[in-house]
Amino acid sequence: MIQKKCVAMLLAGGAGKRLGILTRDMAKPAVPFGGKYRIIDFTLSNCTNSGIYAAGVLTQYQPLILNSHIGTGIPWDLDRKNGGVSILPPYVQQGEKGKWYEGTANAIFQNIYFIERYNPEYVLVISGDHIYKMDYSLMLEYHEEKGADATIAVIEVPWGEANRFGIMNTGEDGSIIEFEEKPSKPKNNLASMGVYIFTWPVLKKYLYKDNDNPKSSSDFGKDIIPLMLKENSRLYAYPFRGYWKDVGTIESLWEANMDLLSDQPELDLYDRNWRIYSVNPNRPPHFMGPSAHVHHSMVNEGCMILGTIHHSVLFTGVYVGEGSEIKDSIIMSNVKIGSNVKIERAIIGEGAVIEDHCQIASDAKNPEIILLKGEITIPENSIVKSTIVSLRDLQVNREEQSLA
Amino acid sequence: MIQKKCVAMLLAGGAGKRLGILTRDMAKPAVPFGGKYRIIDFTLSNCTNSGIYAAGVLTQYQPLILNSHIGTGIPWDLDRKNGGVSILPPYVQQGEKGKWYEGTANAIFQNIYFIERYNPEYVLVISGDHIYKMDYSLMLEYHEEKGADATIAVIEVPWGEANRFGIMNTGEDGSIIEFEEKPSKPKNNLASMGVYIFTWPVLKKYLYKDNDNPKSSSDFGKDIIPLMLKENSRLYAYPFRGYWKDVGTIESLWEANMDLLSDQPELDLYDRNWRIYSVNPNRPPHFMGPSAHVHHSMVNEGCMILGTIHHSVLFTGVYVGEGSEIKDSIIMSNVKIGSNVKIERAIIGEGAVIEDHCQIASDAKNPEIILLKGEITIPENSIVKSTIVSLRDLQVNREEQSLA
Amino acid sequence: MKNVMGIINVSRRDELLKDLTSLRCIASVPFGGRYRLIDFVLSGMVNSGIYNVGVFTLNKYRSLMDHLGFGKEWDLNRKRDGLFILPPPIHYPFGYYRGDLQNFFSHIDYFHRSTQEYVIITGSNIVCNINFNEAFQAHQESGADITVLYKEIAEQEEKNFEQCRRIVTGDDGQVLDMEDKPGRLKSNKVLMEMFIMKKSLFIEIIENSNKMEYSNLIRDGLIQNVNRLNIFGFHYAGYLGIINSVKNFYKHSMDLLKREVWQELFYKPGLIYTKVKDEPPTKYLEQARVTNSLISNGCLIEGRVENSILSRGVKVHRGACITNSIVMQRNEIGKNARIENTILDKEALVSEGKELIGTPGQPLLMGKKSIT
Amino acid sequence: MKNVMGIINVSRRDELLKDLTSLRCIASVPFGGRYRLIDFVLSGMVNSGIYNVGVFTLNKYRSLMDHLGFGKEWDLNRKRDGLFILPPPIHYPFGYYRGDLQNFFSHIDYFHRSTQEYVIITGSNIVCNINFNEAFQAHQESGADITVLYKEIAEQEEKNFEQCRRIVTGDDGQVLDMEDKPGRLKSNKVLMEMFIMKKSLFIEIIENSNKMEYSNLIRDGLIQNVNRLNIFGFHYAGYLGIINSVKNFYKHSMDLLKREVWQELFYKPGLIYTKVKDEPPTKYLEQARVTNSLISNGCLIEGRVENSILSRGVKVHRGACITNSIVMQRNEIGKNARIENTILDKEALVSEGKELIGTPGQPLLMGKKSIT
Repeated sequence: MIQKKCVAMLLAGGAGKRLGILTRDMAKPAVPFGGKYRIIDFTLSNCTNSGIYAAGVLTQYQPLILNSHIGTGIPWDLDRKNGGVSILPPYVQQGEKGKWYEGTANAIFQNIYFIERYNPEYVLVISGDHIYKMDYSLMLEYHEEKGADATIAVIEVPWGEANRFGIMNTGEDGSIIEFEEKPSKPKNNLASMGVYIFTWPVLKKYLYKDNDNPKSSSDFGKDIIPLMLKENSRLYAYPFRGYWKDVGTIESLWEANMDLLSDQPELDLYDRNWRIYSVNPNRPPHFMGPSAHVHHSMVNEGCMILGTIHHSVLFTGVYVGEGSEIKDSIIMSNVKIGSNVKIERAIIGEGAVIEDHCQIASDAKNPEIILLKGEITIPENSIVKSTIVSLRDLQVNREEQSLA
Repeated sequence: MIQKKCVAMLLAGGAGKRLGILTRDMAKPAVPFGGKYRIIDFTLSNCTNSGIYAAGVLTQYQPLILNSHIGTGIPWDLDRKNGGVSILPPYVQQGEKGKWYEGTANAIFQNIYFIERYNPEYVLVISGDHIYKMDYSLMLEYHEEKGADATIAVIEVPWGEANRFGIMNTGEDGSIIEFEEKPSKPKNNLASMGVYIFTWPVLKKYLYKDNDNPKSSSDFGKDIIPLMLKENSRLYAYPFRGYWKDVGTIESLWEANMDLLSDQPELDLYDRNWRIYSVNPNRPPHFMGPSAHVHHSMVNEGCMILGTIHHSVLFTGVYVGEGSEIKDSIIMSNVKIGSNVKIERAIIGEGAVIEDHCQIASDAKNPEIILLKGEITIPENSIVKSTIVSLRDLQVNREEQSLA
Repeated sequence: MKNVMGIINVSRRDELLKDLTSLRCIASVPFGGRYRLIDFVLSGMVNSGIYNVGVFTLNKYRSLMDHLGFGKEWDLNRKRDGLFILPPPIHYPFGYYRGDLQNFFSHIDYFHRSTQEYVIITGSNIVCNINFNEAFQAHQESGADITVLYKEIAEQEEKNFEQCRRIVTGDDGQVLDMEDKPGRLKSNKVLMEMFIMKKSLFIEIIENSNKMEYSNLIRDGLIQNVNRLNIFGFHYAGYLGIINSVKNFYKHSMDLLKREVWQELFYKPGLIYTKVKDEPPTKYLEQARVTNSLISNGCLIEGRVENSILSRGVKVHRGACITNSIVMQRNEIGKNARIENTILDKEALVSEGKELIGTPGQPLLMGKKSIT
Repeated sequence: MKNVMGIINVSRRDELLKDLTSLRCIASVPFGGRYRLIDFVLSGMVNSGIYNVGVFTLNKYRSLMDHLGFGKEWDLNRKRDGLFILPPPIHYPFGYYRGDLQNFFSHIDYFHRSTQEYVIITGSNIVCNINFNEAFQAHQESGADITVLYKEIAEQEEKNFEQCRRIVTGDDGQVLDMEDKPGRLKSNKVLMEMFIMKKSLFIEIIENSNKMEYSNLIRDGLIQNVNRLNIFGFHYAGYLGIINSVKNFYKHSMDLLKREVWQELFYKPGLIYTKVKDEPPTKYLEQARVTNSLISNGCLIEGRVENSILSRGVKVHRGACITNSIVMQRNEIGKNARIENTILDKEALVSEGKELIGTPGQPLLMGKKSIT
């Protein structure tokens, strides 16, 4: 194996519990996004666009869709003779019981042997479930310039929200003096993006230390970074400017999709110099019918639109019948929407069928995002006001209506 | 996903304990074989040569080498738009703890959802650690003709050895009347090869039944087949003629390699109509020096041979110095053997270095196969008479010699 | 269909499509927003279970090679069989090219080496979504030496098939007559240039022709043998276009804007595969107004589009208006520009306020990379 | 070397290798058992970190295309940059081909589109294992407009380089003279036909030549500019073969049987990549007797092989004896046949007892698929 200067480790084992049914059959990084992508496409594309061609993807939770999506990394140009992308599930070692990954740092610890094959100087640790475009090679340059043991990418967040993030208090030279997880009285508004570059021998030492501590939760943010700070390692904050979003909840996932729809979005998907790669479905150009009316929206291949689409994201192969109106919504692949349907502020799961004259919109008093399970059929004339996880919910929903 | 008539499920999670250090860092199906291959190449090539283009490989134990070997299945022509090969490690489901595969049947049970994606009529269950060439499509025809629920491939073994196998007692029409695991008084010499074709709905039913039984070890041979027999399912034995070997021990692995070296071996690797595919290293043709003397042997690319090779298998990039003699041995990739070395009845692990004037041969009174760990250096003039797992063993070995 | 190999014969008559084929062969002319003409027959073969396809090319095939690659998108990147692109092996002595049979003959090894018993030979400019299984079954049942596919066309379609050969069949389906140059036969049966026969017969035709210095498969291989061989017709009922003029290229393109044609041609019985590109979904901005159009991925639309086809990565700026037009890949249409009844080849740039106006009967054709 | 693009210029002078190039271009002539000539420079580029390589071909390039594929074996199957095979875009009007600069000119877009600042241009018939980093560094440090690679050869090697151009350099490394046809200069400095320059200069040379109707890179682009431009020489010290005759093809092949040549040429500084095949290891049967030879995979050897090179899948039957010969892919040598000083092209069959005898100075050359 030829030496690689920097190896990327993508944490992709998260169950993404707060995404509810969206992550029932797939890990969070596999959740569809932006009409065509899955969340992990952003970090994988960042790697290849940054010239980092050796990556390990740590999986654990419902990995089948993720595995078949990533394959050998061809879409991201990560199928390499040396390096490329490797999927790293938990495994059994000789004479031992299998160990699941117990925390982010433990996941890396269990794959030290994988990293060592490349004999790298640096390791980039990133989450496979954030949406952003970032040139890691610039961060690596910064890390080298500073002679850091660890560099953590940070982004300015509004002061009012700083208490929701891990906040870095830094010196003038960018060195990290203190790290506070969700501080009630933040001293700073530089939030950690969960993007770390470590000098590998240093990280390795701390991974072993952490592993020897039975009380540790083996998490980078909670254990490794505080321990390094305590022992006076050289930690630096790398300031990032641009779009960055953790799409950990239904609301933030919906928002991040809507963010794409402004005329000049902060996250530009059309930049040919920083492509976001993904698996390409092979479907015909979408068909805009004579009565179609679409604006402020993104529409992918294979759709047939006969109705009105306003401020929405449509994935592959969606059908929207005549007289239907879709607003502020995300419609995933192969959803069939009949005629005269109204949908507002909803996320419709893959392969759902919504028959004619349905209304899917929450009450004004209760503006939650409605989530509709995939592969479900909503019968004609249904009125859906809240999230539908199974056909039984629909029943309940309907009874509530008739009671009302 | 387009329907597939038959899906193959390869059991590749075995730790292969009896292969000792050979399986310390890799699963048994990944163990090198025949100068170029890994064991699993045989079953994967059988699948593609039989026209079965949808396969799942169930991994659990040390899968990294296996995963990177299989990739997306390109060497076996199993990179398909529909189907192809998928690697199936254990995983965590929503709201549950992760479950390791507890037995062969449990491994399939945990991947029912994977099989269902193809909506197959039949499922072929095979072990990824047997060496044989078999056209599964003929067995499938037989299964269909018989209208069987399950068909088990059997091979005639010498009567004297029948007590070491799972023996099928069959009726005249090939139906299985009784199955005896390692019978002390065998009534028949038809041994199960661990190759099963099931009619999928029937298997599914029994997998659920088995899963409901807390006492079951969830093994095909021990639990599923006996239960099916008990409940009068239609089980048939499919007679196979040809070479078949379970390379579960050091001795059988060594034997299977030696079997390749006869002038007309039962297992023909040179048949262009039934290729055994593998990952191809890119190394120059091997170099036979002026003093080389090689016969009854197989030599792979990148070797440089200056000594004498008799009845041995040499993997990629082996160097054999002048005056050295290698006999009845298996030399794995990138082993460097100095001058005037003698090696007999040994398996030398990948990347080992054996310096000049060493002797590696067991005493006549103790004819075990000597196993030498990979990546180890045996210093000049060493005499090795038994298996070397670590440099410490070498020390012990040497002390024994000096004592003797 | 494991026992059938597919042959796609890229015709040399590429002058018919004028500027569209000045830099590419007819097989790689863009069609339907994101496809090339060859995608239709090639996908049909793959969807029928044919896994050995030879594409015989003659010249200007660089873009075709680039498009097909190693056949990955058609699942034809196989170790055995798969996709073979077969250009003339040696340049013909000073332009002396006698016809397709000569080209087949120069690759006769390929036919001998292939293990399949039957061949299906097709042209490369046929727009349809076909599963060959039915025709193949009919071929086997009829006991014909050769089965030719044809389509009966309605009177109003005549204009789209002016340049196509016609055939006459008997009640039993036997082909009684087949014309070499269009015009002789008064028949509504259009020859699709798709033939099924045993490989051994195909090889025989090729080798005989070579001896006799004949050169053209249809003229010398088929028409001359109408009485000697048992040739049957098989009627294809699906949507059909045979692209052999700019006019019918335009007409068949506009057909795609009929909903039922879109649904049939791209989805039934199978999908049409093509080379994929990493384009994001198309984005409709505030001012977008798009009706009755086919829009490929990667477009950014601020203007109006009506009854038109946009290929991948087209930018339509504010106030621009595109009607009844075909706009190929990566065109940029400036503010307030007006495009009507026009075919814009790839990577052209239409400046602000510019007007390009053709007529439905005579669409304007703008060459690749033109700047106006 | 991310900032450098590689250009491999497949020479047209393929008559030099006689039957070896009757069906293939010189770049795809088999060499060293399992390689093709182009593998050496191509691997050198890849091992130097060059990830954009254009291969300019002229004719008989089918086997070359088949060999290179999409560049997977060289890790050049990339989405951006990667491997480009660039045949003449349109057939030249009735065989009128003026030279390589004309071919470069016809693909001038490719150069403009590429993002790299420098080019390395090489021939396709150069056997060496080179890392271009050192030469590139020298180029940047010297401030030269063009750096040409050369090798000083020893007197006993003269015979192997008879057909090669020589150059004269000054003490500072500057190239003072360069010959067009071999013979004029008495110098032991052999021009390797490897040049480094800025892409902008290369484009300038191409475009100027086109205006002036010049046609040949070395003659019209370099030699004519020896006084105008700052051309430096860089000495390459490794093993070198420039294959331009059957005789030196044979000689350089035999060089591989020197242990130190084998070790350097195939391993140092990097590996040489080639298209892989699914061949099993070679098997030596009871009667095998093989010394001082290079044996590729997939051979089955029952006979004697001495001082010879066997390509993949060769069968040597009992009693057969091969000495001082080169036996290419899938040959079968019958019982008791005798092969001496012979080059056997691919897939030939030598029957039982047959003798094929050449001399070391005049090796016998048997064409592809010959049966004797």
